[in-house]
Parts: sequence; C-alpha cells; structure tokens
Amino acid sequence: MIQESDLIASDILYEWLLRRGDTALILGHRVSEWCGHAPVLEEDIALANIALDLIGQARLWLGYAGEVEDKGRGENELAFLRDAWDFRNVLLAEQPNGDFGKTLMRQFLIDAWQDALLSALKTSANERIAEIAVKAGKEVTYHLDRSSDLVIRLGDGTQESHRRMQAALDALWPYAGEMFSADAVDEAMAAAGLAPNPQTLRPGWDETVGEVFKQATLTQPQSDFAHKGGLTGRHSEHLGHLLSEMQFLQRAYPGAAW
Amino acid sequence: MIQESDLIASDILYEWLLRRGDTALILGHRVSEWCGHAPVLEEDIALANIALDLIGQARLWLGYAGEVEDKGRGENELAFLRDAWDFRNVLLAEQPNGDFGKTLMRQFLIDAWQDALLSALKTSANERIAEIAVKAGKEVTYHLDRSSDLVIRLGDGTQESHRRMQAALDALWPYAGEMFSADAVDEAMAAAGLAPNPQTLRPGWDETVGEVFKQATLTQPQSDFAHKGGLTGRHSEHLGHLLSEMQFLQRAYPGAAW
Amino acid sequence: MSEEERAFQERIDRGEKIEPTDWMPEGYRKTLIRQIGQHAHSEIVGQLPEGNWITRAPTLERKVILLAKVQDEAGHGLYLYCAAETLGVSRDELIELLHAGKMKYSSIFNYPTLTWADIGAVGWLVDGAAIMNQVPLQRTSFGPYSRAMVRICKEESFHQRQGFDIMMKMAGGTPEQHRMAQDALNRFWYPSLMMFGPSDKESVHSAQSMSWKIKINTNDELRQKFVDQTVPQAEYLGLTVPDDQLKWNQEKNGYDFSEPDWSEFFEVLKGNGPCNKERLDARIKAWEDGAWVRDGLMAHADKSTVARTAAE
Amino acid sequence: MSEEERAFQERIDRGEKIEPTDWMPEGYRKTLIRQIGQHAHSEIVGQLPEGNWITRAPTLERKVILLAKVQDEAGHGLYLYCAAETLGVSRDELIELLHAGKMKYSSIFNYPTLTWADIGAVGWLVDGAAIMNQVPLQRTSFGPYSRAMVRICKEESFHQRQGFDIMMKMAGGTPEQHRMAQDALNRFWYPSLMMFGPSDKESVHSAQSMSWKIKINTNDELRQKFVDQTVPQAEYLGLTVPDDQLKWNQEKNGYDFSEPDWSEFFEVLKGNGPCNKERLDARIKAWEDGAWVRDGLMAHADKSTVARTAAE
Repeated sequence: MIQESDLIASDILYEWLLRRGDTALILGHRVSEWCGHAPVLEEDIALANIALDLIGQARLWLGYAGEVEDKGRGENELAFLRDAWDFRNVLLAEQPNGDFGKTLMRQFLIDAWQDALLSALKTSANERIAEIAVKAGKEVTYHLDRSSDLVIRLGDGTQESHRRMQAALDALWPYAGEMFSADAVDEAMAAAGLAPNPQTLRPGWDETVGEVFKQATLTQPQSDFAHKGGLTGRHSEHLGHLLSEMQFLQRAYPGAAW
Repeated sequence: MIQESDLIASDILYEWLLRRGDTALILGHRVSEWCGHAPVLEEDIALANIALDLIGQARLWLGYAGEVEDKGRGENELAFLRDAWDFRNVLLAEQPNGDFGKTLMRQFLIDAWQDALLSALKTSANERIAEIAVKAGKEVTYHLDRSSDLVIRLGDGTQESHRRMQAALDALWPYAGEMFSADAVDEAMAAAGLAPNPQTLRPGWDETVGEVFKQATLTQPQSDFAHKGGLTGRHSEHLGHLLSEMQFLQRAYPGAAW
Repeated sequence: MSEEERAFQERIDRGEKIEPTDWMPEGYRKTLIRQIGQHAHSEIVGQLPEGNWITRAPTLERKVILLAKVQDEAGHGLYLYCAAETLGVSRDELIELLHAGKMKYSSIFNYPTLTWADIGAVGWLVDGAAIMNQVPLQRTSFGPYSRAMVRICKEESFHQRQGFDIMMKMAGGTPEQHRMAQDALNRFWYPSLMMFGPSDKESVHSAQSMSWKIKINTNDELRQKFVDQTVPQAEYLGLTVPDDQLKWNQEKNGYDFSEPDWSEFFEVLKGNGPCNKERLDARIKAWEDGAWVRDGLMAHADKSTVARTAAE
Repeated sequence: MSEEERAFQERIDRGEKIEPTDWMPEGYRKTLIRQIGQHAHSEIVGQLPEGNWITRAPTLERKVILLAKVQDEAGHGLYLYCAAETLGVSRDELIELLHAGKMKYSSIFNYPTLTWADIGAVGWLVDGAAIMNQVPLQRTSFGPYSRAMVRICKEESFHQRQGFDIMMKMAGGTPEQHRMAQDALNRFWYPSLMMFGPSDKESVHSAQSMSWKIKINTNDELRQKFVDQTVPQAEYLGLTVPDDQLKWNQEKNGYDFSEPDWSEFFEVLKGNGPCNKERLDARIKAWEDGAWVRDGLMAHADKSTVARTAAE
C-alpha cells in the first residue's frame, strides 16, 4: 500500500483536506439555517437532508485532516476552535442564504463542481481520499440531480421565478471562478496523483451548468471576474458572523463533553 | 455616610444592579445593530448616539455591580462572560429590531419607563445609584423627547407609517408589563429606600405613553397580559443569538487585553 | 343512531379499520381532520424550537443527529397531511387554517429552547410524552392514520433515546452542563404534563372519540403512565423533578404528583405563551416568502404538460 | 478665458474664499459637487465596514469609542451634504446618483473588515490617509467646503489616534492578536496607498483642480508624505510593512516604496472589489426600507403646517 506520506508533504495534504472539509461544513451550515422556513414541506425535508450529507462529509474530511496534521485535533476542534482566517472554504459556500433562489443557485453551482471533483477523486492514489470520494460522490450526485431540476423548473417557471433565479445567478457568478483556481497546493496534489488540478474541472462544469441554464432559460453571465481568497483564508465579512454562532458552545464552555 | 451594606444584602443589590446594567447593555446592543442602515442620515446619528449613551450607562451599572459582587469581575467580565440565563434585562430590550417602527416603539416604551425610574433613583439613599441616575437621567430624558416626538410624527404620518407604528405597538405591548413587575429584590430595595417599587412607576408611565399615543392617533392595546422572565434570567430565544455575536472575541481569545 | 351509524360503530367495535372510501359519520371525519391536522401542524411547527439550536449544536455529530431528527419530523408532517388528505381536505387548506389561527398545534412548541440541554429535554420529555400519546393511536380505527402512526412511533422512540443521551451527557458533565440539564427539566416538566390535555372530566369530546377509537386512553391515564416512566429516569440522571408533592404511592402502584398550572395551559392556548406569536409569524413568513417558488413550480409543471400534450 | 473667469481666478489666487452666492465657472461647480458628494458618500458608506464590528467589539469601552467614531462619520456626511447643497444639488439627488452607480465613494470601503485589528487599521491607515488628503483642503477655495474640512480634520485626527491605540494593544498583545495586527496591515497597506489616487501624470483633471485650489497637493506628494509618516509608526508597533522594496532614501529624505497594483485599483473602481456589491446593496436597502419613515415624517410636517396655518 502506498502511504500518502510518500507522495506529498503532510502540510500540503492537510491544507487541501481543510479546503474540502470546510467547504462542506460551511455550506452545510448555511443550508441548515433554513430549518423550518422552506417554501414547501418537501423542501424542508430536502434541505435538512442536504445539510446532513454535507456535514457528514465535513466530518470525514476534517477527521482525516486532523490525523494528517497530527496535533491531536479532531473534527470538532477543527470545526469549532479555529477562527475565520484559518478556514479554507470557497467564498461561495459562506455567502448568505438570501431567498430560496439564491440558496438554490449557490447549491447548484457547488453541486456541479463537487460532483466533478469527487468523481475524479475516486481514483486518487490516496485510499482515504478515494474512499471518502466514493461515499460523498453518491450523495452529491443526488444533490446535483435535485438542484439542476429545480433550477430548470424555477428558471422556466413564472416571470417572477425567472427573475429571481437570474438575479441569483448574476449575484453568485463572480464567486464561481474560485472553485477552479489552482495554487501550489493544488499543483502538488495533482503532481502526486492525489487530486485533479481544479482547472481541469472547468470545461466539464461549464458544460453541465451551461446545459441547465439553457433549459432554465437563464442567461449565463459573460464576465470572467472571480472573487478569490476563501481557499487561502481571506474570507468575506459573512464568515465571522457565521462562526460566532456556530462555535458559541465550544467557546463558552471549553473542555466540556457533549 | 451610609454604606449600602447597612441597608441591604449585597446579593440583592447586585441582582438589582444587573437588571439596570443588562437592560441598558442589551438595548444599546440592539440599537447599535442599526449602524449604517437607518432610514435617514439624521437617524444614523441619533441611533449611534442612543446606543452610545446606553452602553455608557451599562458600564456604570455593571461596574458597580462588579464591585458589589466583590469577586473580581468588572464590566467586561459581566458583559462578555455570562451566558443568557445569567442576564437580567427585561425581555423587551432583547426583542429583535424589526423595522424602524418596531425599534422606535421598543425605545419609546423603555425610554418612558427609564425616565420615570431614573428620576426616582436620583433620591436613592445609595449615593452611587443616585449619581448614576443623575448622569443617565439627563441622557434618557433626551431619548424620551426624541422617541415621543418620532412616535407622534410617524403614528400621525401616512397611512403606511400609522399601520407600521400600530403593528409595532401591538407586537411589543405584551412585553411592557414586565418593567413594572416587582419581586422580592424590588421589595427589599424599596423597603431600604434605595429604589422605587416598580409598580409605583406604572401610573405615571401610563399617562406619558397614553398622551403620546393619543397625539400619535395610535390605539393602546387593552390586554394586561405580560410576558415575564427576563428579570430572573428566563429569556426569549433571541438573547442567546445576540450574545453569541457580542461575546465572540472574549470567548475565542480568553485572557487577551484589548 | 341511524342504521349506517350503527353499522359503522359495529365495524369499529370489531376492530376493523375504516378506510377513506368507506362511509363515515360527518363528526368522525371532522374530528379526525382536526386531530390529524393538528398533529401534522405540530410536526411542522416543532421544527422551529429545535432549528433554533441546529446552527449552535456543540459537536458535528450532535448537529447531524439533530438534522436527521428534524428531517424525520418534517417527514411525519408529510405522512400526516397525506392521511388528512384522504379525508377530503388539502394540505394547503389545512395550512391556511393554521395561519389564520383557526387550527392549533401542540402548545409545547410555544415554549422556547434556551440552552442546549433543552434539545435533550425536548427529545426526552416532549417526544416521550408524544410517544405515550401516539403508541395507542397505532390501533386507531382510521386506517391511514393508524398506518402513519406505526411509522412515526418507530422513529419517535429513536428520537427519545437520543434526547435522553443528550441529557445523560449534560447531567453528568461539567457543573454548568448539569445546571443546564436541571434548568431544562424545571422548564419542560409541567408543559410536558400538559401535553396530555386537561383531565378527561373537563373534556366533552372524549367519550365520543373513545368510542370511535380515535382516542384510546384517557388523558389522565396517559399522564400517570408518563410520570411513572419518567421519574425514575430523572433519578437515574441525578436530576430533581420540580414537584414537592411527588411521591410514590404503593397503593395505586404509581406516583402522586402535582397537576400543572392549567391556567397557564389555557393562556398559552389563547396565544399568550412565550413564543406563540413568533412561531406562527415564522411559519407565515416562510409560506409567504415561498409563494413565488410554489407558483414557479406549478407554472413549470403546466408548461411541461402542455409541451407533452403537443408532442403527442 | 472670459473676464468673469479671469476675475474668479484672481480671487482664488489672492486666497479669497468663494461663497455659494458668488459667480463661479460651471466646471468649478461641477467638480466641487462631484468631489464633495463623493466625500460625503464615503463617510456614509464608511459606516458599514466599522459597523461590522460594533456588535463584536471586545470591550464595552471599545464599543463606546467605535460608536462615537461612527457617529462622527455620519456627522461628517451631514456637513458635507450641506456644503454640496449650497452648490444647488440636494442630498436626495446625490444619494440617488450614488445608488444608481453614477457617483462613487472611496474605494477603500470596498475592502472587508475581517478581524478586530482591522478596526485599528482603518483608524490608523485609512483615517491617516484621509487626513493627509483633507488637511490641505482646509485651505480649499470654496468657503463651505473649507469650513467643513476644518471641523472634520479635528475629529479625524482623534480617530486616527484611537486606531493607533487599538493597533498598539493588538501588536503588543497575545500572539494571535499580533498576528491579527500584522494581517490587517498586510491587507490595508496597499489599499491605503491607493486612496491618494493614481500618479498625477495619469490624471487629466488635476491641473485645473489645483489652479482652482480644489486640490492642493499632487497625489504623489501626499502618498510620499503618508509613507514617510506611517513607516516609523509600523516599526514602533513591531509590524512589517508588506513591501520588499521599502527603503530609506537619504537623498530625497523619504522612503522608496512599491507602487500599489493599479490594476486592482481599477478593478475595484469598476465594481469588482471584495465588497462593492454588498456595500451598495446595503445602502440601497436601507434607503428603500426607510422610505415609509421619510414619507411619514414629511406627511406629518405637511399636516402640521396646515394645522398651524388654519389656526392663524
């Protein structure tokens, strides 16, 4: 069996795992904020389910990250005892829910990316990564089916639903590019055969979302401008507020077991 | 000079001081949430000013409470390191801002009460209380002038502004009664000549707000029902969320000086 | 009693299930719609007090468990609305009645969840009381309701165990955690007792409902059973039930206990609970904010039908 | 140049103040409206990044100081809108131009405040740069603008000291606090240098504005002055200015330093800064949500006028 330590420095792997875990965690947290407030009961169920899947995935990635870091931190220490600048989620994940259309569009853009990423990770030379990718991949494929379907139905629904979906797309598009940006961490992971270079995922993603937008009668923005920083810890103002809530109990009662 | 310790048990005085300090702190916090989002620039200024006054008052009350408690806790330990159940503010203070009308109505109902209370406290047998009451009283009298004036102008403005002010009054009225409830703490304070029994403030308050509502063409709700619990630490669900934000830095970086 | 009514009662007495297409008295239908609808509404509104702590769950595992629980509850709401729909009332009609204040949901959800221990107490006490009410309803006479109850009870008892597990951690944790656990018990004890409703002596509908097997046990029977089951659990947790009068009564082989303050119960029912307005406002806001989504989905479905028809 | 224009320029050259009722060239008026309006908008939008930390200020004293500062800034906005109004444009017109994207505010406020140290850095660097710009403007040729600047500069220098005080606490605090302080300097250094605008060589309006004394110093002069003032302060704090090229130049008696990335400047100006959309959306939302308040106050004022007139 190949040890990941043979393939890559542990700090690079750790950093990369945080990007996976934090993105799942923060997006899952945002989705969970909907609890009890969805537009229709079926969506209450679906949103709870997606949040549950995502936080489940976060546990796998962060648990592994903690092992790789090897400083005795587990999923909970990583989730609840880091401040914003140590989080490595993409900015898109932390964007506020807005209306249901914005939440849905955020989910769709990320689902399509996660689906491509996890699909590639199934053949990672790192067994743990491949294992997690198989498990998470099944869930995310379902998420993508659902979000594609809803984007199409609401994009091509009433004038009002079309308007809201287009507004959501326009507002979130500048946050899509970060998902495909590559830095030294990504390049090292790719070189070691542990993960795809994110840039290689873009053409497939473009095709997936392009096809959905067409069916949804939505106009894909032309701008290439992309907000960046989340993957290296430079976040929007939103993340700090999210964390102050998420981390309250662990911060206020240090050392307690729950 | 009479020592307050001659007049009353320190735990009762402490409890009573927390009620003053926490109400000012939590209301001030709520008002400060408006920063940069007021309907008109003059109100941005006024709201910042009111928040500033209230938090200033909280510092005086909580600072004194810390001395009375005599466990080495100052204003910051009391503000930032107690959880919700140890807060003693009236429930009205922690109610969410809602629209400007709701914020204004909450302020008016509390201003009219604080004004009466502080006015009575100027003659407290406890010098510190009397001193604080003199200083805070001036500020609160100005707050009451402003909020009365605005309630009248918006109550008797457009149909829409009238509707919103009436809705605010109807929603908040059930939280007014708590300000005049009296328990053993209040009775002990009153018996010692340190503070009025809150019940005695009601008739004057009724007159003040009744006159303003008349001029504002607002209908005062008839119900006597009053939500209670804030003064004894049984709060609404809102306070915990407020504190998770307010206390974040002190919780996340224990022991740091700022 | 008419011939039909007599035959209907005999079917029930024989333990047969009534199905939606069977003849049934109007009162039976109405009572069931009210009861199932209120139960469905309770599942939906019940998401809110728990949702209040999802974003603050103290560990990722607890967060996942709570999400799964809330998801189950929304699912229960769905089964129950479906069961009600078989009686000729739509989900939207029921929701509109809820929003108009013309239908109730369980008053327990008008109490706030103030600490993490409350999430434990809701599972342990509130779900515990709910199960006590629901287990007998698996044998209720109306088929769809009975079948929904079978599924629901299985999941609810799982939730109750999870709630008790939280209470164990909290009661046996740090002094602050123990204090939270005791505080939660103090606040939820009497409201949980109220969940069984006032003494049957006060209730006019009970006799009819019992003969229809819409109601199986009396409120007082169930309340006694709940107390008898819960007090030893509280003792096991090292928590004190907030009732000075609580005492084992050897003779009746059960506990003597204080009645809840029924004036509080009626106040909450009237709308004066700590969270009535917030809960209903939150649901109405969700419904209104979501109108464009429901309209959009409907419009798309219509377009698709037209497209399919044209293609045929 | 017409006779009037010549006389106008001579008044300015003599150091006389131009008052609102005096004759002035259209270009002078327009440039001033743009400049004062943008300055006013900056004060208003500038509340938002600081407001982001008011609810999380780490001590009550810090919270009070920050509230007072933000209140001052709203006050500055008020003076400046008043100064602009003397030129024949209303506050509401200016605000509408802002909301329509037809007027700018200082790009620095399109950067987020991510830690408490950012509040220090905003005071130290952003207010520091603003003062550097504003002190000479106390001598600007337009009377109302000049007088507004006198009041504003006094308060701003107070704010800058408070910001520096926060930085001292942070830089000299725990390792995490020091890290926050360094991180804040890293993020705010170049955006602060950008506050002086691109090199004057690039700027077409500069020469005219300088002869009108609407602009007193060149952008490069002020930037150099800011760097020379700030670098020793950073050293005093034990923080590292994020510029490898930074070096004392004995010959010019000032620092050599790297230019900011002007492509970033123009991107932010175009709307692609980290917070452009959020800042403008927040202001538009405040304005729209507040429409009923402004309408209500107006309606009441009208009623009162009618009532007074009738009573006379």
